[in-house]
Amino acid sequence: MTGAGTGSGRDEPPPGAGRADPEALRLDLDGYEGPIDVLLTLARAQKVDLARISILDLADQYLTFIGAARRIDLGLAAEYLVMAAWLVYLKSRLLLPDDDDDEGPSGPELAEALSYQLRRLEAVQDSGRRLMARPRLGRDVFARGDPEGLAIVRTTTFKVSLFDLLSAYGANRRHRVEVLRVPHDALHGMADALARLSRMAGTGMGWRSLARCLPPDPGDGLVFRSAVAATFAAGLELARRGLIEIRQPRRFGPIHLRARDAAEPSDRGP
Amino acid sequence: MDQDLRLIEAVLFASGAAVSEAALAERLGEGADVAALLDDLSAHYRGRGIRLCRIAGGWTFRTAEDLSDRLRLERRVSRKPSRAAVETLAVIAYHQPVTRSEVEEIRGVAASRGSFDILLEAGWIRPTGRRNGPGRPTTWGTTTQFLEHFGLESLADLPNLGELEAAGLIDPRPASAVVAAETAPG
Amino acid sequence: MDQDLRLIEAVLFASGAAVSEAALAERLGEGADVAALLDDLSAHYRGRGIRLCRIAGGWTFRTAEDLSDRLRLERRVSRKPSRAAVETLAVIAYHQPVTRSEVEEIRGVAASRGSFDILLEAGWIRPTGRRNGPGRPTTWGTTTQFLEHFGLESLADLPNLGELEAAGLIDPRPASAVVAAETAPG
Repeated sequence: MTGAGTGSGRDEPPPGAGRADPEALRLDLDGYEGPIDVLLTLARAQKVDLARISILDLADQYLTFIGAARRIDLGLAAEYLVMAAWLVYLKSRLLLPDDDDDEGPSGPELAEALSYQLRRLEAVQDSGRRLMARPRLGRDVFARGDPEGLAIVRTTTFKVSLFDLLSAYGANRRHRVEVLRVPHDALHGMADALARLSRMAGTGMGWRSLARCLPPDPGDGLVFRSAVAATFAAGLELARRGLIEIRQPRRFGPIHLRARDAAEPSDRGP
Repeated sequence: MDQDLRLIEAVLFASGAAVSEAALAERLGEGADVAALLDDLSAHYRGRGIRLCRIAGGWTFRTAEDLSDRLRLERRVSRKPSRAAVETLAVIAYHQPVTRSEVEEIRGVAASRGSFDILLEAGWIRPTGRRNGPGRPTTWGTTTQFLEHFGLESLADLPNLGELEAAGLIDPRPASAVVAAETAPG
Repeated sequence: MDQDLRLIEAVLFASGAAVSEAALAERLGEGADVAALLDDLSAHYRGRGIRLCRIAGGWTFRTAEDLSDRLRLERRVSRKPSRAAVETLAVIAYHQPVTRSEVEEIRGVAASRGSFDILLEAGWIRPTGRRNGPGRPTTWGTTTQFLEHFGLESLADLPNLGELEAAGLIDPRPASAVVAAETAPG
């Protein structure tokens, strides 16, 4: 834990290094990332190697700083107060003789951990600045704007053997049994419905409910539903062709169909 | 090296498209002899791997044409098609000519676009015509390449269902035989 | 000019990314001294507007650093990353693989979601796996794009990394754990 290597972190002054000049504390905490950042800024202002800094002094400075800040802004974020409380505790652990029964870390160990955290954060902040100061691609240096690309001609060979092919087919055949089949011969189709409705339209029928347009033997259950669906779909198709009109006076009410008015013969078929 | 020349070199390098002499002049500022600088730069790259070219009213760097063959790299990639693709191929082989939706129907699975793409890429299937009927869908069959790849002389060489079963490739449950007989082509 | 040198120049020029020495060797064929060729090429571009650089484990051309001001005519207003984002990036770069809560621990600040989002959007960080332990949290590291953006050959090139390591400052464990481990007897 010598601080020999950490000196490099002080090559360049951090941005806003002067902001925590202990004589002229700026009480605005907006610029800080959190209590640790405040501590680090205070520590830097001491211009001593962080490894040799007095944590006790630092704790006092922080408490003064936060005390002053609090007089101005009572809504100070809780984390700053938590840190203040913890530093008071740390001070007591450092100043009072250590209790041997104590399970937790000793006062000096706590102080050392804080010191380590500050040095590590300082290293991080310094590294971040060094990174950002590097010539950056797309900002300071540029790559080829329009790389032609290196053509790689890929010839793909597909690996499948005849055995793979045959077993795939075999597996497929096997699974055929599981496919659900719906017997559809018995259902009413749209072709019949079209023919029927066209005939009815040809006779110039007046408004007639959909129910009375169904085939003579609509059946029941699924078969009956197919008759209704086919007739309705055929009705829509004929309406599209301009042969009939459809109306439904209210939602979910009965649907009526009639032949187009004879006054518009142009709309009729030949 | 002349600073303006360096700048032109960097600008042409970094630009995503050919740069006009006017644009170069604007960058260099008053008094720069753009034409002379371009001549210099062009001379410098003569005979190298890169060349300064005049394209579409502007200037740009391009790799030397005579290197184009050596710039290409051939790679042989071996791929194993997915199970779905293999099954799709099998269905097409046995049921051709067959439409995409018939393949889906036989496989009992809806999505097969990816499989068709792979089989087309492999050169194993081809459109053989159109089916009369709503939408006139394309029908598919296998290619000569397909026969070559699988060492078949003709499609007649494909084992029939009975032979597949005898070879243990079909579960000989009675139901499957019934269904298979029902849906066999022809 | 040597044909192999021309080819290397063209390959590096045409490639959209840095090319490794192994890939160059593959292109040149047996017997080519890639390292010597790269030295030649590098010497040739010294002092020019373009420079041969070693980045992200390979070689590529970049415009010369000192031209940055004159090249930045078209001001692409790139938002300056916040202090929090820069710090988060530094923690991830130097301490990787590192979990989100370790980042927060090192920075001594709770919220860093926004910073992660910005770094992810920039393509500089990526999840690298999971840490064994409660909750198996995701660990984070930097990307090849990160190396490219900051012109680093590899992570070992991170500024000051050696000194920080020697000082024991590269350690994502909580400070108390680091100190306890160091003061522990044995």
